[in-house]
Amino acid sequence: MTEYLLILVSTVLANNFVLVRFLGLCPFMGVSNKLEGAIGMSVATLFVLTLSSVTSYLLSAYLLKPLGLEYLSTLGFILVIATVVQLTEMAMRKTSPLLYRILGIFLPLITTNCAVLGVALLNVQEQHNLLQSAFYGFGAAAGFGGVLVMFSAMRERIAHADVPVHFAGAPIGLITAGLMALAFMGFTGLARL
Amino acid sequence: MLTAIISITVLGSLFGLGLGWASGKFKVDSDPVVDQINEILPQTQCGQCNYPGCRPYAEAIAQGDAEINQCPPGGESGIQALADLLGVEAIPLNPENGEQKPKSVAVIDEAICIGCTLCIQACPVDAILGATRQMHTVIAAECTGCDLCLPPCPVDCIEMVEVPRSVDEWTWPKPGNRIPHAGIHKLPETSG
Amino acid sequence: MNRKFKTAGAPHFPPQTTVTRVMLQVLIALIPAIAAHVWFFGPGILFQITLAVGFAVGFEAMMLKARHQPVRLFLGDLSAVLTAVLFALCIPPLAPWWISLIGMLFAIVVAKHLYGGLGNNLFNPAMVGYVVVLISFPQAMTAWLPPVAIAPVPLGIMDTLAAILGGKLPGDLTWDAITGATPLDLIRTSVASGEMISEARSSPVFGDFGGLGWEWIANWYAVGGIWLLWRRVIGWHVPVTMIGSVLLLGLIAWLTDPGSNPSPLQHVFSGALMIGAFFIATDPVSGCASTRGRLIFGAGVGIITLVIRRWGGYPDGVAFAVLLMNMAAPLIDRYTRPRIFGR
Amino acid sequence: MTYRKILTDGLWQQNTGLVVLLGLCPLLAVSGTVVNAIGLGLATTLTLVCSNLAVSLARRALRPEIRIPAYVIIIATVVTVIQLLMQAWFHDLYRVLGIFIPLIVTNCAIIGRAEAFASRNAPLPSAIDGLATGLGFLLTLVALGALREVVGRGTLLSQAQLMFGDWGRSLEITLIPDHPGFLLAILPPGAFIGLGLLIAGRNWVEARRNRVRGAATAHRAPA
Amino acid sequence: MRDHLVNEARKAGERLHHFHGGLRLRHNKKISCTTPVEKVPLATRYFVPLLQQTGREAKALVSTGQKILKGDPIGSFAHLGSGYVHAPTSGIVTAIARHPNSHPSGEDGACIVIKPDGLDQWKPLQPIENWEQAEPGLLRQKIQESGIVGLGGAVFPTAYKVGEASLRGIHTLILNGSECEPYISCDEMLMREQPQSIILGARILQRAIGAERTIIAIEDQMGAVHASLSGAVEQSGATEIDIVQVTTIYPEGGEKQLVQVLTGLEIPSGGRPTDLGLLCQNVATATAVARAVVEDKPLIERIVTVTGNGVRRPRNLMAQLGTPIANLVDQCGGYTGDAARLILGGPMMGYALSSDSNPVIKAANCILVLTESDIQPPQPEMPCIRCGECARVCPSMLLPQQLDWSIRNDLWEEASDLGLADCIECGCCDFVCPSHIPLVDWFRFGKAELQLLAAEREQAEAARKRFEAREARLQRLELERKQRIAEKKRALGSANDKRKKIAAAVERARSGKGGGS
Amino acid sequence: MKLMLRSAAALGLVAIIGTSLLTGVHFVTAGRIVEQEKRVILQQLGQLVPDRYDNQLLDDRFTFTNERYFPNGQPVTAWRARQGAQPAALILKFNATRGYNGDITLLAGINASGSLRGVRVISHKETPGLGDAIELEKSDWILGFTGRSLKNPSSEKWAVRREGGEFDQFTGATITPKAVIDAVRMALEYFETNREFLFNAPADDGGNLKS
Ligand SMILES: Cc1cc2nc3c(=O)[nH]c(=O)nc-3n(C[C@H](O)[C@H](O)[C@H](O)COP(=O)(O)O)c2cc1C
Ligand SMILES: Cc1cc2nc3c(=O)[nH]c(=O)nc-3n(C[C@H](O)[C@H](O)[C@H](O)COP(=O)(O)O)c2cc1C
Ligand SMILES: Cc1cc2nc3c(=O)[nH]c(=O)nc-3n(C[C@H](O)[C@H](O)[C@H](O)COP(=O)(O)O)c2cc1C
Ligand SMILES: Cc1cc2nc3c(=O)[nH]c(=O)nc-3n(C[C@H](O)[C@H](O)[C@H](O)CO)c2cc1C
Ligand code: SF4
Ligand code: SF4
Ligand code: SF4
Ligand code: SF4
Ligand code: FES
Repeated sequence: MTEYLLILVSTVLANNFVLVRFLGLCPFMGVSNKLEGAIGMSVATLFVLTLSSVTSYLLSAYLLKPLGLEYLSTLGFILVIATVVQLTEMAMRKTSPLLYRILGIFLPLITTNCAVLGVALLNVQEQHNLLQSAFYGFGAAAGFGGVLVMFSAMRERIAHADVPVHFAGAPIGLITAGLMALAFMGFTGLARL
Repeated sequence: MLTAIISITVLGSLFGLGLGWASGKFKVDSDPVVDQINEILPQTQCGQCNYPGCRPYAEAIAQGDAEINQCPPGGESGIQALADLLGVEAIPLNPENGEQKPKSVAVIDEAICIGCTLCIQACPVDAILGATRQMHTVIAAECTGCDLCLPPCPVDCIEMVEVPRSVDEWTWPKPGNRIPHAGIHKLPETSG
Repeated sequence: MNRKFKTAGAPHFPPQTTVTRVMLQVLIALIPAIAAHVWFFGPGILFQITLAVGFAVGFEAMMLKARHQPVRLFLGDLSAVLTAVLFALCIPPLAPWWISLIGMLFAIVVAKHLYGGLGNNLFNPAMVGYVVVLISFPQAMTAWLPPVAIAPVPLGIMDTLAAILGGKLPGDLTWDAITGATPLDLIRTSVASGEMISEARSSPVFGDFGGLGWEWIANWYAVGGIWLLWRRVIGWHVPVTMIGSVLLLGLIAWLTDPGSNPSPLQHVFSGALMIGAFFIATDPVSGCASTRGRLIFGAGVGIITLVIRRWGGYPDGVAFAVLLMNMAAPLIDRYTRPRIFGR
Repeated sequence: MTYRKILTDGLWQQNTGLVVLLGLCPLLAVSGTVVNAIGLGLATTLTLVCSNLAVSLARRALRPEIRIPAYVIIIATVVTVIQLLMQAWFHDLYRVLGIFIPLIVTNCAIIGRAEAFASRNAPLPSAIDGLATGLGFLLTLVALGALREVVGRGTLLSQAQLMFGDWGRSLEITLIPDHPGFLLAILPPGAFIGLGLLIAGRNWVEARRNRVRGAATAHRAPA
Repeated sequence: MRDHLVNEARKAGERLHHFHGGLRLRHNKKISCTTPVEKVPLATRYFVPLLQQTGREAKALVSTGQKILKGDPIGSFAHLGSGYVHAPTSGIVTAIARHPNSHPSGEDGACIVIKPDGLDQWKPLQPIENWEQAEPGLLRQKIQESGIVGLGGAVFPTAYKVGEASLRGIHTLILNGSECEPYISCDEMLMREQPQSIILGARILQRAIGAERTIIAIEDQMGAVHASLSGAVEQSGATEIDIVQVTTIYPEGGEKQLVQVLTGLEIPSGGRPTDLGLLCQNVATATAVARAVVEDKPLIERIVTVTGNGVRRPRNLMAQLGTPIANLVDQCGGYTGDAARLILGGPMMGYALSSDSNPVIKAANCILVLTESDIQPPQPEMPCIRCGECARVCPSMLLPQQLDWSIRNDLWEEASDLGLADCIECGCCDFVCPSHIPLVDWFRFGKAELQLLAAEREQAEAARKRFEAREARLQRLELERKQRIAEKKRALGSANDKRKKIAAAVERARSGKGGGS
Repeated sequence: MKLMLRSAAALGLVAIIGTSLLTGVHFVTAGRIVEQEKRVILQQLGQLVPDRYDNQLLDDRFTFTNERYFPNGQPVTAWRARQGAQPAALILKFNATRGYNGDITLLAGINASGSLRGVRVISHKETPGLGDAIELEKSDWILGFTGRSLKNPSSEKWAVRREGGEFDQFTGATITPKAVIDAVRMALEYFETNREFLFNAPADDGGNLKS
């Protein structure tokens, strides 16, 4: 039990995927202008990431490893991820077209959200089992989503602040992310095993 | 060697199969976004966007055929609202479509009007009353100020008049901007 | 006969208070604690305040000029001075001068003016400055003097100045010789090395309910804070929920495992909790605006502080907790709007 | 679309790191030192050229619903090849860059170029676009790496041996001797803030260029 | 739901409740309460503005040169159940011209200028005899004809309010005597000096709306008032009138706050007291009603508090509408040397006038003259430091600071979500703001803008409907035209067929004939 | 249906081409990669054993636990270098558990004589700029163990200077060095008492450098 708690604490706080591990930054910067969009993206990522973490674990444990095909991991994982994302995209387009519009180009880009492939690769590297992989994927996405949502709420305020002109937009966004990372330094050492 | 190729190939094919199935299964039929876009458009129905009315323009935007900056009556705020809805960057109004003008209504000079009914046919919102060979009038409250009735009139008796504001429609003005923004020490006082 | 008058918007009253007055009152409220600081730890803090205020005002003036804002008006609001004083109160009294320089650079330039200056910053400037120097220069930032009462070699004024400006210690003293761990540090260390809290408690740096000296400074912070409460400069929500959550959770932890958890009073009267509760987490600009938001904000700061103290890599977590809650503040504000009358 | 435009787009106007803001993860994660930056930048550039080329060649065969998976397979193949080669011949550098080599696959910039450019253009322009984009990315990486290394450690090109073998040690330049080490620059917050400053710097340069250009045209107008 | 609330509201006055926020302000009322209300002597000219109530300007009913009697209707409103403006005295209409009209815009408005003949002669008066037996409808009609509007500040036509209220089932009439703004004392003086007419007005209103009882709310600092009012109640023998003293906190005189203090209930956002079975009227409005019904005297005068450090001898005056404000100030000994600002209304909600040639209007409860030192030192506006003071004092429980932010940034949907429309413009937030942000100015602007946007949206919606209807019609016409053409063609075709058939038959017949032959 | 098959076929084709290419490259590079990985490990371990040994160091390893000397149930890996049949040296991989921010993973090379060949830090979470001076990259402190043994210095001198020992502490940080010193001493003591076992236990598969 503590083990799973630690995985969550580690992925969400101490080793937050976005702010500490630098994974998933493109959607982090790209979909954070509006709170609604950020929430939608977080939910989508939560779903995709957990699912793909588990499926890629299965792929790795039951196909690639037994056959000695570890060198195909990247390819295999990305295939799994692309498919999961594509299915999610189609389902969302059908069920919530507006959300689909807001998330715009970013849904297909979940495929290329490093966090997703990163989770799959890290699962292998850290020798997680099935449940650990699920928790790891979920925690990574929760950390990503939580930070994304907070960030977008902050950006809505920044958008109308009197920011020096050359800093408006992406620069102040990145500096804000930097200060968030600074705050997250406080969690270092939290998930010591 | 062979196992590698076979396994990944089988995997790829399976995924392809699944995707093909899903793309048929989740086909999108209608686009409620059109309605939402249409709701933002000002409904002036003036055609300046190069579409024959607001709804067609809305459809074009939803299709991705038109930019969001082609509606002059909607102005910057309209573009901003569209950008917010669609999650894209706001862009300045395309000058080719015209520029935003203050709201005005058409007034027919009833002395000159010959009752040709041409303007009635042009009005997209049925704001002109009249019958053949009788004097026509514009229902000011219903006129959207689209200008479409001006060209057909054979005697040029229609004029666009800005809607004036009278004292009893007076509303509180926008306060002066914050001093730091203006860069001068000025108090929010107006001398009487 | 008809007389003309100048017009202006309602209400027609002279200003009740000003930003400058608000900041000034906060500064006044800090005076007792500063005096206590000097009493217990020597005059270092006064130099640090001077340095930090100097740098802060310099950066503030520079940025105001660069942003084409009225320099006099905004320098006069004293917010930069307050930021500097709070920053100075967080760093070790003998920290070298460039600590203030870099801290104020990040506090005033990055955390404040890049966001649009007074009122627009999302993060608490003083805490940004502090955390930047803390993680960048941990060595200088952990060189705390023990209270004068138990210091092996008390430093004079000139020695202090030489240490801050030149990094030189008198005679053949080494830093290791004159600095020591803070109470929280000891607690943290004893937890890390699996000792009992009681063993750490035997160190002379512990006082009756907090750290020796530290507990009194904390008391004076509380006195200043209560004065601010009374003057209505700050609201009760943040201090009460922040201290309350620390007391409550600290009590639970202490009762379940007194061996590895310090008493809740120890938590409250050591480290930055008091200054945090009354002066830092109450920063209106970077905190929550709504009442419920402030309750959550205060509790959040308290809980995160405790978590970092107990399980984290830093002995104290107030600064991080404040920054973390600053991050969450806009979101909290979004979802804790008060119910509008009649809705 | 002239080649010149492709080049300026990739290097400056549409620079992935500074303008389009794609591929941020490796940009921030691997820019602790200049050498890491160069290593990853080169690997990324190579991937971009190969994947653009491949996608462009295959562009007519791919139906919309499998387009993205297909790109991804192509890119993953290219990246794995590069990864294997690096593992075999630049093992030390590979170990430093770690997970970010396989993660080139998900560098959004690569699939972005595949989708936006290569899928609509002939092989040669696509390859050049890949090269320009990659070099733009490399430059940003190196700039950020240099910024962080100088501010954080006071050196440039430290650990060059990882890439160039032992003679690389002599490449290290110490710009600020006795630098106390400004850890912020090396730690995660420094990466974000550094990139923010770089983009602000680019905005400033761009604004100045526009002003100069604007002044020039304004000067001409009355005549 | 409403029934439940209405039943709850029946307990009004049993127990006092609190409302959120508000301010304890220095009262400053005493200075104008030391002398009894004085009548203002006839002026040389009266300027009666045609815009004196919520809605549009009235249409003049008189023309230049016309002779009029005191109480003659001289302007009629077309909006909000119509209403009138009446002549303040007898005389001649010398002009209908634009003149400063004491409007917050500071702009001139149409005024009827009357030169008094000095006789002050009433029009023929036809009071309602025996109002206790009169039809409620008749009472309401009288109120309307007498041009009575809310004298508590909003100048909303009382007839309209009363008419609406009578339809909705009102159990309690609340008379608002809790004059909460500093300086103003006209209602207090009225309650001291004419308690009988207030009680009378209350009973008439009660009958006009069918209410069961009346609560008169006064501030707890008005000691003398309570005595005089209860004396009058006793005198009248009415049993269903209660006097309730409420705590003096600005703005407890606001309708929503008063209802909350009395009942503990909140008037629903966008709603009115009628939603709780209550009707709220100002005490002066009640006297005006009494005068209108039992004396047939329309609303042509009101008590005006002339006060402030800028006036030599502050006091309350009974002034005819249309009297130039300068006359009132003169009667109070004129300005002191450092008079600096002339305000119509109280210091919190009143608006500054640019000149004292402005006339007294129905809304003029107070003429406040402040000195330099009252309004000094002026401070520059600073950025909001999010101190939250404004939210703490806002009686509508809004977040003024966020409202201000969304208005400045044109985030109208956000502003509307934040309850901009619920702001009562009380000025509390503005008063406490350490950054001196003119919050109320922004909210007034924002509210107008929001209404404008809503109107625009409504218009757009209507235009869309008409456009779509027209499209559908054109399509139908087009379709019909096509059908007609098709039918014609078919008709033509079948006609051809027929002809062929006939021809064939003829042919056959012929050949048959031939065959037969 | 047709749609499905077409998608499947196209994706399959792309996959075939990709995999074939990859597999080809894999076969070309596989050998070299294994070699490289070995080289890296050997480079690490090689610093800690004498140059002369003749067994396959990398394969002659086994994993064990011992709560008394290596607390928290950590698995300890031992690599053995032998010259002929004679034990030459031993490398232990273990954690110092009392670091400031958690475990510090150490490699210690111990000569058959019981003296330290050297100590290296593989991974740690100590505060950057404070506790991280135990890395060889940051300072030479860790080299101070070379040549030490249980008798050199005597066991009460196995402590930081501030506490009367022979080893330096870092300015502002004593926890980290203390943790390392204590853990290394415990490892030496374990070596002293279990020498037989360490060299005679059968090799197994467990443990590698990374985890
Ligand atoms: C049916 C009815 C409709 C009303 N409509 C309005 C209105 O549109 N605007 C308004 O200001 N007051 C209106 N009132 C009057 C309000 O009840 C209230 O008295 C008025 O808003 C003044 O209140 P205040 O001074 O507290 O703002 C209406 C009253 C009734 C009975
Ligand atoms: C902030 C505020 C303060 C008010 N203060 C008073 C007051 O002191 N006395 C009063 O009669 N009406 C006051 N009003 C007006 C009341 O809300 C309400 O409109 C009035 O009592 C209705 O009666 P009327 O229509 O007869 O004016 C105030 C309104 C507001 C918004
Ligand atoms: C933020 C922070 C991080 C620290 N990190 C370490 C560390 O990684 N290793 C360490 O030995 N001491 C670290 N310390 C210092 C210890 O808490 C403790 O003060 C020190 O080890 C005692 O040594 P001293 O007696 O030399 O001051 C840190 C202190 C602080 C405030
Ligand atoms: C009660 C109170 C607490 C404050 N606390 C801080 C603080 O912790 N840090 C800081 O930089 N400024 C503080 N300020 C000053 C000011 O709000 C701050 O500089 C702004 O964040 C600058 O925009 C405080 C001000 C007040 C009134
Ligand atoms: S340009 Fe005219 S027709 Fe087109 S959307 Fe705008 S208002 Fe409608
Ligand atoms: S009357 Fe003329 S201007 Fe008005 S809507 Fe009709 S066509 Fe347009
Ligand atoms: S003016 Fe409006 S926002 Fe301000 S306190 Fe009054 S009701 Fe609240
Ligand atoms: S009172 Fe003024 S400064 Fe304070 S939060 Fe409100 S608007 Fe901002
Ligand atoms: S590079 Fe784009 S998400 Fe990581």
